[in-house]
Amino acid sequence: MDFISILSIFVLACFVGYYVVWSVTPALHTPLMAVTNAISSVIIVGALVASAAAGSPLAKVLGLGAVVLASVNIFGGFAVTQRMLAMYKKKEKK
Amino acid sequence: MDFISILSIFVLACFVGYYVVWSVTPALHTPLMAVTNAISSVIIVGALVASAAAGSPLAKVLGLGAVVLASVNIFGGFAVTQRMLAMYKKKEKK
Amino acid sequence: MAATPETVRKLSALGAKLVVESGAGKGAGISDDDFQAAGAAIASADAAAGAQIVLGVQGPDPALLGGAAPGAWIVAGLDPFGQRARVDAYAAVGLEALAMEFMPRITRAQSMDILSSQANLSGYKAVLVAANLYGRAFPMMMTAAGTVSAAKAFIMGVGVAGLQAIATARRLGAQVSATDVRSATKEQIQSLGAKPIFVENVAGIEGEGAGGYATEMSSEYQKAQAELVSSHIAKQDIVITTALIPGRAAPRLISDAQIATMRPGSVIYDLAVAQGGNVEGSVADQVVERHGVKIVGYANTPALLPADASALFSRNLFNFLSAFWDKEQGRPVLDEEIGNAIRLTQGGQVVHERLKG
Amino acid sequence: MAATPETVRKLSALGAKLVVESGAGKGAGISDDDFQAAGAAIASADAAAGAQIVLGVQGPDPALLGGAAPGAWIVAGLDPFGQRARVDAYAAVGLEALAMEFMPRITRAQSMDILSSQANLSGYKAVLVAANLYGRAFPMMMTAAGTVSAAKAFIMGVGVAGLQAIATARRLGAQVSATDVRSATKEQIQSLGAKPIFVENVAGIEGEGAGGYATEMSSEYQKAQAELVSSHIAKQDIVITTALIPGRAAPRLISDAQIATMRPGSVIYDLAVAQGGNVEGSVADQVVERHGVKIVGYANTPALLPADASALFSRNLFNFLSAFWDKEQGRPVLDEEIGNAIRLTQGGQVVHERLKG
Amino acid sequence: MEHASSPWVGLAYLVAGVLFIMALRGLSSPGTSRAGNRYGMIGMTIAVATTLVTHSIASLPEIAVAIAIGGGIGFIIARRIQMTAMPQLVAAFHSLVGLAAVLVGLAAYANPEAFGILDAQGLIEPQSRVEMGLGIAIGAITFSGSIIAFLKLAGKMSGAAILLPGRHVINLGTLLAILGLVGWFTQDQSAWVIATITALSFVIGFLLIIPIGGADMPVVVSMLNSYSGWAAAAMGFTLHNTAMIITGALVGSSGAILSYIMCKAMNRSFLSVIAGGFGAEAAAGGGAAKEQRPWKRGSAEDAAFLMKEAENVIIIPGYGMAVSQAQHVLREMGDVLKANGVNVKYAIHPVAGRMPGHMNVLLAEANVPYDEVFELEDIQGDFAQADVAFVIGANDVVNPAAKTDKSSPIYGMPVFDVDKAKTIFFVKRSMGGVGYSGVDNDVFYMDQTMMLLADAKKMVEEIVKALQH
Amino acid sequence: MEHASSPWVGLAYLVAGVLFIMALRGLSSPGTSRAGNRYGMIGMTIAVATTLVTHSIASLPEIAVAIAIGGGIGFIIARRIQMTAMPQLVAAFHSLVGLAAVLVGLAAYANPEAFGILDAQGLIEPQSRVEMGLGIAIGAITFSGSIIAFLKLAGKMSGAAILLPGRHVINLGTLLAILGLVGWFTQDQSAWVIATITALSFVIGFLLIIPIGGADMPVVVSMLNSYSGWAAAAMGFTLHNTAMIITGALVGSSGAILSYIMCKAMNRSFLSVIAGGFGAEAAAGGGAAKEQRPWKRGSAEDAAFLMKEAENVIIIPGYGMAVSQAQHVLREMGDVLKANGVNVKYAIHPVAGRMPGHMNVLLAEANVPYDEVFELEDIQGDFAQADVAFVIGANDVVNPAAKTDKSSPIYGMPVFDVDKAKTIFFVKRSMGGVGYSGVDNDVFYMDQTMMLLADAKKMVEEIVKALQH
Ligand SMILES: NC(=O)c1ccc[n+]([C@@H]2O[C@H](COP(=O)([O-])OP(=O)(O)OC[C@H]3O[C@@H](n4cnc5c(N)ncnc54)[C@H](OP(=O)(O)O)[C@@H]3O)[C@@H](O)[C@H]2O)c1
Ligand SMILES: NC(=O)c1ccc[n+]([C@@H]2O[C@H](COP(=O)([O-])OP(=O)(O)OC[C@H]3O[C@@H](n4cnc5c(N)ncnc54)[C@H](OP(=O)(O)O)[C@@H]3O)[C@@H](O)[C@H]2O)c1
Ligand SMILES: NC(=O)c1ccc[n+]([C@@H]2O[C@H](COP(=O)([O-])OP(=O)(O)OC[C@H]3O[C@@H](n4cnc5c(N)ncnc54)[C@H](O)[C@@H]3O)[C@@H](O)[C@H]2O)c1
Ligand SMILES: NC(=O)c1ccc[n+]([C@@H]2O[C@H](COP(=O)([O-])OP(=O)(O)OC[C@H]3O[C@@H](n4cnc5c(N)ncnc54)[C@H](O)[C@@H]3O)[C@@H](O)[C@H]2O)c1
Repeated sequence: MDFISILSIFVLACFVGYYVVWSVTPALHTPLMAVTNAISSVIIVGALVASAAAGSPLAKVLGLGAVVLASVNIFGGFAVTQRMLAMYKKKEKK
Repeated sequence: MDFISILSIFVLACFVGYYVVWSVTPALHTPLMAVTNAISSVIIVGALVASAAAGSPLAKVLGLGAVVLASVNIFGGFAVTQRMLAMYKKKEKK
Repeated sequence: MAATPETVRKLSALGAKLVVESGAGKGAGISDDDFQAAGAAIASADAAAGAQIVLGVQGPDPALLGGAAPGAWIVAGLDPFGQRARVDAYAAVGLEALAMEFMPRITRAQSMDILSSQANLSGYKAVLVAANLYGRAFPMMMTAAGTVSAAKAFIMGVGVAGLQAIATARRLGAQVSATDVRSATKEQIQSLGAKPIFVENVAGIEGEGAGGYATEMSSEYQKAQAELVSSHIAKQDIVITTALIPGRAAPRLISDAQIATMRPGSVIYDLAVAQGGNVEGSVADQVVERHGVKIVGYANTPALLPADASALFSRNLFNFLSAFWDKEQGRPVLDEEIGNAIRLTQGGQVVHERLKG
Repeated sequence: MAATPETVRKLSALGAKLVVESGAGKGAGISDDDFQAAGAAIASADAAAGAQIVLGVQGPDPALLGGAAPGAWIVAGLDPFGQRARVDAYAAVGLEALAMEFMPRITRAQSMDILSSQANLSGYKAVLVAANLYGRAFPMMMTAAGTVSAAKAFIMGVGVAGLQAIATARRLGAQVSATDVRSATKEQIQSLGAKPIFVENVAGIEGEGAGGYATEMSSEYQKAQAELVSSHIAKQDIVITTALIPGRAAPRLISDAQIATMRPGSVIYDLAVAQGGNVEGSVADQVVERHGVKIVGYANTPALLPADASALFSRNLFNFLSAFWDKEQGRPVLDEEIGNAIRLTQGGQVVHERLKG
Repeated sequence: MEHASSPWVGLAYLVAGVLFIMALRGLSSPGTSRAGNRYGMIGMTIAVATTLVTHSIASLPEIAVAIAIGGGIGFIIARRIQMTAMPQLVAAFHSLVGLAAVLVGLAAYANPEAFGILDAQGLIEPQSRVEMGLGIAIGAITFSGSIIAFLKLAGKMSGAAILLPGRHVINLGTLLAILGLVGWFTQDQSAWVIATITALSFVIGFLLIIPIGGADMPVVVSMLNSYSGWAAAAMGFTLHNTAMIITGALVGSSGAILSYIMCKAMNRSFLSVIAGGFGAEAAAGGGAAKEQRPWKRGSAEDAAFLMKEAENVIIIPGYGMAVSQAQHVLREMGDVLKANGVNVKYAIHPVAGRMPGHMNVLLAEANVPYDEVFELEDIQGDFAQADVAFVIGANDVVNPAAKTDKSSPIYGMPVFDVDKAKTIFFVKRSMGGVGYSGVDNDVFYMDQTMMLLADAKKMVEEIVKALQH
Repeated sequence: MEHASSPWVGLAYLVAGVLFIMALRGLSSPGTSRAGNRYGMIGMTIAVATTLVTHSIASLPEIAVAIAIGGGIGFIIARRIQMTAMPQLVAAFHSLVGLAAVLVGLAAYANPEAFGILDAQGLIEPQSRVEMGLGIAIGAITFSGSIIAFLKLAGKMSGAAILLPGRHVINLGTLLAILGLVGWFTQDQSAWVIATITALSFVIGFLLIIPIGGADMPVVVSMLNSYSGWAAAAMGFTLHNTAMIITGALVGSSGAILSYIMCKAMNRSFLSVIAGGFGAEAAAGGGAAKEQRPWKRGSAEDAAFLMKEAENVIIIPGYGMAVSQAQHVLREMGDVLKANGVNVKYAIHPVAGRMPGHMNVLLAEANVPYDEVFELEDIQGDFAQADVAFVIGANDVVNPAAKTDKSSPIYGMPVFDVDKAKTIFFVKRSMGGVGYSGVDNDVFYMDQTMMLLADAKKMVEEIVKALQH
């Protein structure tokens, strides 16, 4: 993967991020933050790579630590979002 | 450039396209179409490659033909858009 | 007032010469001087001598018209059914009597339609008079001393007068409902934000009816209507009745028994009193009280708004004369459609269809 | 009416025994039977014998009160400045006279404030009466027979009555402007959608003033006001004046010369006529005509809406009695703030500050 | 290709792509639209310049001439064309993009080396063959479809939907054949395959658009626009060119969304329109009145946009406003317009509504100031200066038949000269509904009239919403 | 990394990225929000599974344990936490992402081979060093910044803005030092460089957030959210991982935009908030009343959202509604709510406004039906069932001091029990303004109260606009 492709992907994703959020209802700000928080734990991918690799035990420990932290986030983030969203469920009449 | 990068770019650009247009004012539909038309003439890049390359005279002729067609579009498209947009100019007071 | 300084000026501009009876403008706050300033001459009542067109609110006494030119026009609200003798007298002296209330309800004649212009004012004034006689306030007021609830007003007959009555009562804050026999009025009532009360199971008059007028209803309908009204009227504070059937006596809409069910202090205004009244017991030009309910019956309600009534009436006459004005002859010439509709007498004869039959 | 069947019932519930003068409810559409049904006894006018509290609209004739218990309360609108002699008479026979119009303008006393409740009705009624006397329609109407332009109404003095007058005139479709000396009213006028007309260069009363009342203005202000009014009033069709200064004669706001500039047929309603009038030439309880302008001067305008006036007045009295009702003693006991404000006489003496001075 | 060049080239193409995104973004609102157009031009310049710089410029003169010819033609057409001919011009331009895509595809087939898509065996890479085949097919469909759209819009071909018998079978068969051939192409790169693909695609483009009625043409043009984007994207895959991929995807998806939005605004089913040949009855136009006289339907957004940009707007209320009790929201619309610097007046006809002064009561209730309300004589002269006449629930009072048609029941009544206004918006519930007098109204069918068919209150609410965007 | 694996891996990461996009998209409107959350979970599962599958699974047990521990903790916290503690929880979570990014960066430094970022000389590629350095720095800032935000939100640290003297110089210096070290790192990959970068970044995160006041914390949290995204993106560059890049960029940009939107809604300058330490006086909170009692500011969108979802809404108009002549648009708001199935009532206090019946005149003018208008005694009992009490321009008539405070000038007046409603919206122009009686109102500071500070008419117009979205 050359740098330009990566950069292109990065730039386009920024545009998407911009548009996706632009019209969000204020009442959803907090759930939205919780979800983006959970999603940004995709850094766990890096952590997994580090923990899986042989070679440097230091890297492994660091990686495992990161896995724990990221997991807290992933599970916590999605679960908490679900709880918050459940509040908006009550009125299905529309 | 591997296929996945290209695909990623493609997919993300589709998202951007979707969002960009979603909130357009109906009165701008026609100018918007004219501009996208002009922009899609970016195919001229392919035409230029074909015309510039030595090797196949057939390809060259085809390429040059494509260059002509695309140029009509590029110049025509942007110019016509400008004309249409000029109509909306008059009231700058806001 | 059949002319105001404004229409005098406009008529003079057409080329007419005008003479105004002295003191005619008093009720509407117009002095003789104003008329003179507008270009009219002032004369005493018998000054019709030599006139080619005599304008009036009501038909003038034929005795005063001795001097008018033969074939001269009398243009006024002539009440042909009520004042038949007078019409005959006009015919006898060879005058051409034109009854403005027979103006057909066609689009181009709208600006000459005295019934509309006067009915409009009646509707407004009826509500004002009723509000003034009513011992409470119309609008809802929630105050520190307690709540005054909104008056309930019911308008019966939703022609021009009824619609204006609805509008005025709503303006004053009353809760307004209304009824009519013509189904087209349902939407019109709603268009003024009021509530239509209609007989549901018996057919009324679909659409606008012939020329926009109502006819007499079947007895079945009348019964259904009476029932509906009975249940509704007991809760009303103000009732304005405007129902008319052209050429006939006004339909009886409210009986004495129904009045007895109303709350003492309520007010009924019978705008149809001159045509026999919609309300049992209403008396022309009097406020009578029955079962504690005041029943108002002014025969000429628009006259309670003299200035506007004159302005609009005279404008109707002017619109009429100017629409048919023939420059060359220096006088108006009628066309067939409208001429036949309003002309009562001509060449010494009563010529109108409805008067001959 | 100082009591209605409704308040009679409520007072009885508090534990009071009530006697009502026979025929008292007639004007407001209430019969003696209604009172009896609500739990009151009916008696003739001199039945105050033994009463501990006498309720009235105005102060009753002291002669009729002979039988009242010593120290009994007289609760009514007593007009202490106008009827000083009567107050002294109450003191003489040892009654405790409570003037409801002296109720302080504090929040918790709002529901007992007869001035507010009656002024509110006056404002409404004044506009209705004026509209009825006016020879034209209030609202703008663009019709086939021509346009009736909207009446221009000007409200002078924007207290409770003035505000309600603004609201009512606007409802009827008039173009409304208003003026006052208190700057806080500017926003209040706008809050009803009307146009404020204010003296710009001379300071008026900033804010709400002491207790919400106005005081007499400087002569400089008066001059500026007169000029402003002169230029404005000539264009008005309807003028309602409500300006009062507590304890003083009403300020003179409109001079005869100004009236002469108005269009004939215009109407002025002077709500301050009982306090001397805001309008030169206004006469209590008469409609006079000056320069073709009708000037209305009913001294007791709320009485023209007898049913509501009674309902609100009696509710004020009830709110007053019940707020201070002492269960144990079976009678009301006043606190200092309100007691001192309204008590005129006690123990044979005139005790009120403003009457002693 | 790119593999040979510096990262700066890739960056340049990326920048071009981003500029195109910004171009479309700009075009989505009037205020930024001109800037958007400029971004587009810059992007295109960068893309072209980068390509020229990175390729042997031996052929520069020919290329320059080709660009000059094409550019000249395009420029002149753009200058000369009448504003009313815009839709067909856009369709015509689309056909060119389609054709250009076909030519580029064929050129790539003829000279795969130049495009860097040869594999070790000197054959075209299979993946590139698919891309090439799809690119050519989409390009050809765009071309022939746009030609039909152009002819229909320009009135050179009947706007009516032309429904061939058995078209569903034919269309489906042709499409499957094209896809099959593209598949075959990966195995066999003979010229006949690509030639057949091209030919069949021209045919299917034609077949797909023919059955669509004139009223739906704007949607079709937008859809073809989208196709031309996909064609460009396919070529971009072949060339591994970021600018082409981004742009192609952008144009492709935005075109598709735009057609969707347009369908929604016109109350048409998106599927039935794009399926064209497949959708059956959908083709019956929404633009033809029951009288078969043509009229234009507007949307709340159109009305909002044009009134916001106007200097003078005259509102003509009638009985329909009263029926739907639209007075309050109408006043609000007036307020918003005034806040935007528009001069708003209400024109009240003496017999508007069903009682004398009907409109006055309602407008007063809604607090419309008296000085914005004018009677007929006072405002008649203003229509010539009005940018917009907004007729809401009135009908007879603006009917020119009253002036011209002696046989009309309303002959002789004075009426508002709304036809003097630059644009007329006419709010009523349906084309079928008539006024009190029951006669048809020529104003519906005027060039400058847009019908806003809905309940008056709902429509004005929509307009207010659109105005506040 | 990827170079070694099949294209399916890349595709899987792309799919994960797209799912994340759809997750955020879903979260932008209530109707689709739950689906959005689910997309996010699926995307994350795909990303994790793909990574595990493509890497030697020798360490699987350890990893499984690590995930189980982390997941368990996260899950339990999420279940147990109180709804009111959400903001600080989100901040705490952010700090974890930041720390994880730091750890991953350090791991990559420790074992570059595993990350495939070694060049021919066995050194870390310079480009990767920059990415790594930036990733660690951003991660560290996110970590320490979020810790501060957490402490402030949880009330464990004064919410007041803490302004160090000379902080501008210190902050700027530290930031420059970090950037310089990242540059240096490309030349010298010694451990001290990366260690110093990490340490300094922790410090600057701390310094940047400390000076920001409690009222601005939500914006800060969103901004930190954005940072965590950029950190993930930086790591994605290092790993050439599409999922990480897309997600990082997505989170980064959406977080930034979100903070911007929040600032706008709060009428705060975006720059002064994010510049935090640099912005000077901006730190004076908008959330602290002049009385220094805390209150919450709501937006039109909040009001629209909550009222649309409500069963019962009671509107309490007062003098302010009259002043701004908001009656027409208020009625419209009621209409829209009713169309959404909400039960709307108007509560009229006997002395609301400035004259008896003031509210009645205005509501009647706006055509509010009489049967929706209730006097005090009739509606007092309904507040307990009301989801929303919408106080518009009223003040004294809802002031609980009238019931409790004998010294208050309004003591003894009956007032509406708005405090019994689940949520109170209070429309007035400023916190400073008082009612007729000139006294402060405890309702402003209640937990369930949101102040809507604006002219009543404007605010209701905004709400109507928001309701119609
Ligand atoms: N003013 C008077 O005193 C008076 C008295 C009697 C008769 N008239 C007559 O009434 C007519 C008045 O003319 P006008 O222009 O006011 O009205 P009109 O000619 O009667 O037309 C009313 C229009 O409103 C539309 N409409 C009805 N309900 C609607 C709704 N809810 N939303 C949107 N549009 C609606 C109707 O079309 P759709 O059905 O398609 O919606 C129709 O086009 C004149 O012919 C006049 O002679 C007047
Ligand atoms: N009804 C009567 O007869 C009568 C007569 C005289 C006195 N009073 C007294 O008046 C008071 C009535 O209470 P109330 O609750 O109706 O009103 P209020 O207590 O006077 O409060 C008015 C509120 O409206 C706000 N406001 C003013 N203009 C505004 C605008 N344009 N947009 C938004 N908000 C605005 C003010 O705050 P901001 O300035 O911050 O915007 C204030 O909070 C009572 O104290 C009563 O005793 C009543
Ligand atoms: N097109 C025009 O030029 C024009 C001009 C003016 C009026 N009009 C129309 O003419 C129609 C009649 O108006 P008008 O005011 O002269 O009518 P009117 O004075 O003759 O009658 C008043 C109303 O009473 C109603 N009525 C009769 N009998 C009734 C009964 N038993 N119960 C209840 N209601 C009863 C009638 O239907 C009518 O609506 C209206 O629809 C009006 O809009 C048309
Ligand atoms: N808080 C309460 O409990 C309460 C209750 C009722 C009324 N009020 C307030 O009290 C105030 C007075 O009300 P009111 O109706 O009893 O007043 P009022 O009857 O004493 O006077 C009527 C109006 O005339 C005005 N005025 C006096 N001199 C004037 C002049 N020269 N020119 C023009 N205007 C002049 C006064 O300012 C006042 O507005 C009002 O502001 C009202 O809102 C308060």
